[in-house]
Amino acid sequence: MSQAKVPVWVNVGLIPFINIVLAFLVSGLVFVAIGQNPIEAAGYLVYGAFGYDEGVGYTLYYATNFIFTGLAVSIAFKAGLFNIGGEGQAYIGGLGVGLVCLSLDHSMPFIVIMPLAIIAAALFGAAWAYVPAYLQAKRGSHIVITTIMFNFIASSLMVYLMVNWLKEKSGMAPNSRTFEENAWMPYLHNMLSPLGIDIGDSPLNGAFILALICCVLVWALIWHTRWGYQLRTLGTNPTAAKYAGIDTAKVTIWVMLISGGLAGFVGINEIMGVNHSLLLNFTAGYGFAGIAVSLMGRNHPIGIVLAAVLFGALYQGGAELAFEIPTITPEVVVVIQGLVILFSGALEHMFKGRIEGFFIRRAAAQEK
Amino acid sequence: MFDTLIIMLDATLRVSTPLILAALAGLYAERSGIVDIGLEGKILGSAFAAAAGAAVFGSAWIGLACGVLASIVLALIHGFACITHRGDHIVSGVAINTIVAGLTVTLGLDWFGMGGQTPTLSGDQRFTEITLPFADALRDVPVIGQIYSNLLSGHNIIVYLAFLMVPATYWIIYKTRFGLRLRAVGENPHAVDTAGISVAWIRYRALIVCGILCGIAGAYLSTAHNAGFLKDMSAGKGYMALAALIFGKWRPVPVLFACLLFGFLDAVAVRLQGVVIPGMGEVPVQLIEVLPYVLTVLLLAGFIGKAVAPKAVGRPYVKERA
Amino acid sequence: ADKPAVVYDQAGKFDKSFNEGVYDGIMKYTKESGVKVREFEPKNEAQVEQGLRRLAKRGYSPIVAVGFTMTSSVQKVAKDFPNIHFTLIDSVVDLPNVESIVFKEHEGSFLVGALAAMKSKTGTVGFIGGMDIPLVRKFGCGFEQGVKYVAPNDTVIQNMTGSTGAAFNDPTKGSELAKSQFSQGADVVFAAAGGTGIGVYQAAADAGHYAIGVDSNQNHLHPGVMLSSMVKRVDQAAYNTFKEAAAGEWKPGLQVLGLAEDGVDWALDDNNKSLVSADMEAKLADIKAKIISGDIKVHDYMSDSTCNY
Amino acid sequence: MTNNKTPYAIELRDISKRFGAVQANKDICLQVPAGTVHGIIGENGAGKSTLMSIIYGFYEADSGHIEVDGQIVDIRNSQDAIKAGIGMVHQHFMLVENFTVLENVMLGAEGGALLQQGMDAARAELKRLAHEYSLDIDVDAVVEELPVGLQQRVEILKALYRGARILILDEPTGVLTPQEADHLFRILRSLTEQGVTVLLITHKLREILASTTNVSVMRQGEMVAHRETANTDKEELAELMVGKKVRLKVDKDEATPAEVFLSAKHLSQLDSQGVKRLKDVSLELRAGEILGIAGVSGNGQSELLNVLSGITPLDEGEIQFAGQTITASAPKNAAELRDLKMAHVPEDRHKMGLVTGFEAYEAAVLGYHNSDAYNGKILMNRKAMLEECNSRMAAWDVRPPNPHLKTANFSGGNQQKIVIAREVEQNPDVLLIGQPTRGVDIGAIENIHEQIVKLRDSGKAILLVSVELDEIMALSDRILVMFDGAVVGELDAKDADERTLGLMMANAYNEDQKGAAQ
Ligand SMILES: Nc1ncnc2c1ncn2[C@@H]1O[C@H](COP(=O)(O)OP(=O)(O)OP(=O)(O)O)[C@@H](O)[C@H]1O
Ligand SMILES: Nc1ncnc2c1ncn2[C@@H]1O[C@H](COP(=O)(O)OP(=O)(O)OP(=O)(O)O)[C@@H](O)[C@H]1O
Ligand SMILES: [Mg+2]
Ligand SMILES: [Mg+2]
Repeated sequence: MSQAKVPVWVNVGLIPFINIVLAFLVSGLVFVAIGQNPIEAAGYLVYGAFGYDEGVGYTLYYATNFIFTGLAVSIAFKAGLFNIGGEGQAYIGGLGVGLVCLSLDHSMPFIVIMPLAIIAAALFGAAWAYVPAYLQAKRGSHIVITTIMFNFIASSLMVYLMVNWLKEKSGMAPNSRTFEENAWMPYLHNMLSPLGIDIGDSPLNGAFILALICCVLVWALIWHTRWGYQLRTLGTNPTAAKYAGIDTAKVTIWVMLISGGLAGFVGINEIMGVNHSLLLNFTAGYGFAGIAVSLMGRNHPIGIVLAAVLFGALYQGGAELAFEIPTITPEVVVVIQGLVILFSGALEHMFKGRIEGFFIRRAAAQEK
Repeated sequence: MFDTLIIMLDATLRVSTPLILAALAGLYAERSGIVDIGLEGKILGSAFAAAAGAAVFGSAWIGLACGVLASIVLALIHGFACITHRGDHIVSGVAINTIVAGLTVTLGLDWFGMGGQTPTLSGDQRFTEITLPFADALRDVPVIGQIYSNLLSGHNIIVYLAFLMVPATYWIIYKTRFGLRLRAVGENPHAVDTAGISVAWIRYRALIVCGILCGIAGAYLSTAHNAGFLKDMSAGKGYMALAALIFGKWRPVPVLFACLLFGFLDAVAVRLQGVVIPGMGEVPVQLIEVLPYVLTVLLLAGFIGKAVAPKAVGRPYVKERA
Repeated sequence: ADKPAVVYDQAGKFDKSFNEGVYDGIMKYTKESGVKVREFEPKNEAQVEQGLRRLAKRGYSPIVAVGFTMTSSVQKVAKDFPNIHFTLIDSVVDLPNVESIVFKEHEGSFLVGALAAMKSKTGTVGFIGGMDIPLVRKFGCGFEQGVKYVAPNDTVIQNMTGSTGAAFNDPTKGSELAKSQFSQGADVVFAAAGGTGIGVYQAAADAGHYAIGVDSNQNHLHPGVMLSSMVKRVDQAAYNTFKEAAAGEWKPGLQVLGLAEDGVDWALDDNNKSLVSADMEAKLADIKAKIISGDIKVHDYMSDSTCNY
Repeated sequence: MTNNKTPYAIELRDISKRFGAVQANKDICLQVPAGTVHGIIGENGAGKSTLMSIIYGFYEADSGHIEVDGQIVDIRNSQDAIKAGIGMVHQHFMLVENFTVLENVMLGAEGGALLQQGMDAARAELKRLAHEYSLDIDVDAVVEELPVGLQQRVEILKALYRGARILILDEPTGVLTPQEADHLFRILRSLTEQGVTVLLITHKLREILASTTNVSVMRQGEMVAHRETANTDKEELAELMVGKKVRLKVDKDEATPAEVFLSAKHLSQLDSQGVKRLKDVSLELRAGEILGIAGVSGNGQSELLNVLSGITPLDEGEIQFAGQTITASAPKNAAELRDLKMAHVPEDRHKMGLVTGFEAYEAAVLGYHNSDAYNGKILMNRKAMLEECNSRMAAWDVRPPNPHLKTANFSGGNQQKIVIAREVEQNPDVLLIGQPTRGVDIGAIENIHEQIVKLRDSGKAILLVSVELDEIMALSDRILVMFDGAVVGELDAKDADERTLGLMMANAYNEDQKGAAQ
């Protein structure tokens, strides 16, 4: 009854909005604390993120990663699972992409490599999610802890592989050789220029389109298939899922495989799209940021796209900001990201009760 | 051989000290029902505050105080989110870790202008090694003397403190009123509430203790083990401590041994680099680095015993019909 | 107009060693000429290229790129901006608008190796490298040759901190490695490990042994402990680049700086004067002269990826 | 009581409490003379527990005040209540299960910062209490290893140890057999003799009549009547509770059992701790009969339902159903059994039967979501789901008839209708039904009971699990009694009475018979 009287827009619009505003207000205080004018800083940030073609390109390039990891976190969340392992899954997904590109770029055309790389990203990412998923489903091991552990294991594994097996012999750093160009995901500015559309040079590439396709697929999967129905049942009421004869172990494992696969697509954007070689640490915290993105996007693909663009803007704008004001480091963006997680995640109930109370009272008053 | 062993164990003590402190910190939090993956952030925040405080005021002790204070503040934020506003413990922990990772560098750059580091500490700005009485005299006595002088003596005060915290924690948890209530609140907060005790207040106190211990751990990193703060210097120790806490099944003494094991593996990893073991070839250090995590996963999977967490851990306490 | 710029690598400009050397050179140039140098510290791979591109677009020239990690980005951006001058330190890009500056680290390391052997009482000295890459092995190999040149029977313990970039910034591990080497009898350690060195020097200070710094002159960090530093004059390289550019004398191509060019050297100043006897100083001067003249041939690890000399 | 100068042990004035949109308590006044047992009755959700929780300081009242012994006391938390001499035994025990009895009793009354000092004192005091009120217990036993009856004793000891003069018991007999309940009431009597005042909440009018001095009735958050127990009867109280005349009897004809639809032989099941929850249970369920399972809650009925419906796999034994043999090595899950026309109305609709976050039309296909009727090739067919939900809502008079309303926002009775409609409309051969009327008001109960009987008359087999003996006796044709995971007795419904069933539920029937024989 109580929910019925609170308009929908309050829960999906007003409350998240207030939370984000609060996060930004506190971020503003951080700027004040380090002696910067927050308004001016915000100006650079917005200009850097949206002020010119190239900036927009960078924003969307970062957003691509956030869409993948945000979707990954949120689909698991829909099934009641907290996947903190996006970082590791993205890392291993990238490994899969790299292996495909390295082994086929001399012999195969792009049209063959691309689908194989996408499949490899999904399979490798999924494989990395499989063990925690299996242990959760069959042995009840807490998936939060196991996925954290698997992040560390992924990072050691990658170092081992890069240093001992995949490193380019002649180079210094543990990077693989650069792929041949037929294993590069085309840049969007290159794809669009034949059509006479000119967007600035940026790392934005075909992976962005893949990300949008993933959004649609995830949306349809969750809300319009029987499998999605089972997943949502499991996520909201595991006992009811058992009652309904849903094989919860199977759903748990599958949803984590999908989650891991989505995270693995970060590898398409980073390895195939931008770096064009396999290297260490390319995930750069995108997996963890996915948690913030999915919280902010209320676990809905549309929300996730919006949140991902916001985070992309923060990253790109933050780089611009650090470029213009050298006494600011781009890490300030990490602070903002953390504050967003705090206010729209951990403190989501802070105002909820009061705001809902307000609308309930108002509705009650109107009834009389 | 014996000498090498002593050296490794000596390093083990140093490396496991922050783990022990952080794992005990986690023990207080989780025994009270609060999941704390924010250990990492608290260690990092304290390491920064301690180094900054020591650099500015010229005293390691003031640094320690700053570190502990910073860590308590972070613990209270966690409490505010999880206890007062019934937020998700994991989300709050992730948030704190993220905020601290960014804030330390941002403030560091603003205050010291050295790329987010603090100035290098020296002299009184650091905790230095203490030589135990007669350590020099006994150095040449075989075995016992060696152990005493080379292994037990010559650590800084925080190392000794960390090891003292283990029996102290045991005593607090099992022999005091606070401990009884702490254990109860992690198992069944309703029972505590109806016994006329404030659930929130016990949990806040547990988090404050957690903050203090993490604060000491962080100060150890930047003002004792090292000489200054570096970006991301906690390097996963908080997560490692969490793993040790699970490995030790939320009990002080087993947790100590888990930390020592992890510390030992770390010490071995440092020294095994490039060492060729006959018949096996060169051991990849990554394999040893990864062992604590693999062991924890195996434990959680029930392959090496069962880890049963406090029953109410991670669940926000709401007064409602059970 | 004179619009110089610099892009540091991800260790940041206050790494107390390599990047900081460049920073010192810039300070010197700015003080002398009054021209401010635009600085940028990227935080991830994508920002390296983005930063270079942005600076180039805004017409900054020359742009100094610090460190081998910039190689591929410089390659790409320099191709797109043929009118902008790039100077790449520590790596080589063969383009008409790129100047590449590399150093003969093995020669400088040879000198400090010889010094370490002279100073050591135990006959055991240590080398602690940062990331395990050929460039760092080059330091270690030169150091070992120097030690053996003075005392053929001395032992050189060599350790690397790790295999990733983090190994250049891990003082905790540095200090653990140093302690381990001390316990194996080493009484002088040479760290070629960037920020990791800080931990090594601290451990030496705590244990009452000697340490040798790297890249910049680090003698001031622990006077009385720092026996010397193997300086790599990146500061000079950066300074010269800006100076030449201002005078219109900037040239593309490869520059290899060794002892002869003052590109590498050992540092002697007030901080370590008391540790180096006149005799040692003379002996080192002699060795240096011999290396320059070619009488002593120092093997370069990177020439064949081995340390067989 | 006769002397109205004596202040009441406890007096409530105008207590109100609201949870969001629900007014749980409204202007409640209550006066309880010292040394009496005061009963409070009311339907589910009437606000009884809320009121008691307010007295005990667990919730804070929005308005109103409380007097103890004529003094206004400000009760903001349980600490204040304990200080005022109030103790409470909750409907769901408030015990730390892995603590010993002693630790549980001491919690909150440790008597010092260190445990050791208090421990010895507590031991002595518990010994005294045990002696005085015949409340014997091993103080070093771990609580989770004690049977429920003893756990309740720990709760009472906890209150007494804190010096409670006013003791609140919230539905204390829900987990007890009638005989255990009698023992409890004897204890209460000896407490009142010592001057303790007891507030007793129960649904069982028999208990009210047997053990209280006065009784108050609550309905929809309000206190609607006070009676002296001596001057009232069951019918009056029931009418007061519901607000209208109630028929306490269901009309039904003689059953005509036909062929066996489902038979179970030697079923056993272990829980995750390895404890045997079902012990060698065998039963046969025939077409056209209602088989009732009686028992104190927690004696294996839930496990039996779960095993029969395929929710938990069985560990031993076999089930014959629809021509299939189900064993541990050849299990069938809930979905497969549904396909074989077995339907299941679970005991707890919130925990199991519904997904409260779903809209009604989605919840209305739970368990049947894979059926072709609701699915296209890839996507689900929303239109079909909505149409079916609309027509069912009309047929079963679900209010409001809005398929898009969140399930959580229907009242308990309407939620139950959604669940029962879903299961019955699939036209099953066997219907397993647990606690069909729990939390449902009397009006809706009648309707549900009629539907169950109708289904029986159409030749279906029904297995009914209920902890309400009245319900079991009213509906069943045959009754099985469960105790500690085993079937301990079978009765024809005609031969069943409360005493016999009660003894069987305590597994004391045989001894009692022997005793009678001697
Ligand atoms: N914590 C709470 N939050 C919101 N509503 C509540 C809460 N506790 C109780 N209610 C509501 O208050 C009303 C009264 O509930 P209460 O538990 O007092 O009833 P009761 O008479 O004890 O019922 P029962 O016989 O089922 O125990 C119900 O509508 C219930 O749903
Ligand atoms: N804990 C709770 N929190 C919020 N709302 C609740 C809670 N418990 C019950 N409600 C709401 O209170 C309302 C009344 O619930 P309740 O089960 O008491 O209904 P009822 O009046 O007994 O109806 P019916 O006669 O159909 O059983 C429902 O709309 C329900 O959603
Ligand atoms: Mg109740
Ligand atoms: Mg009801």
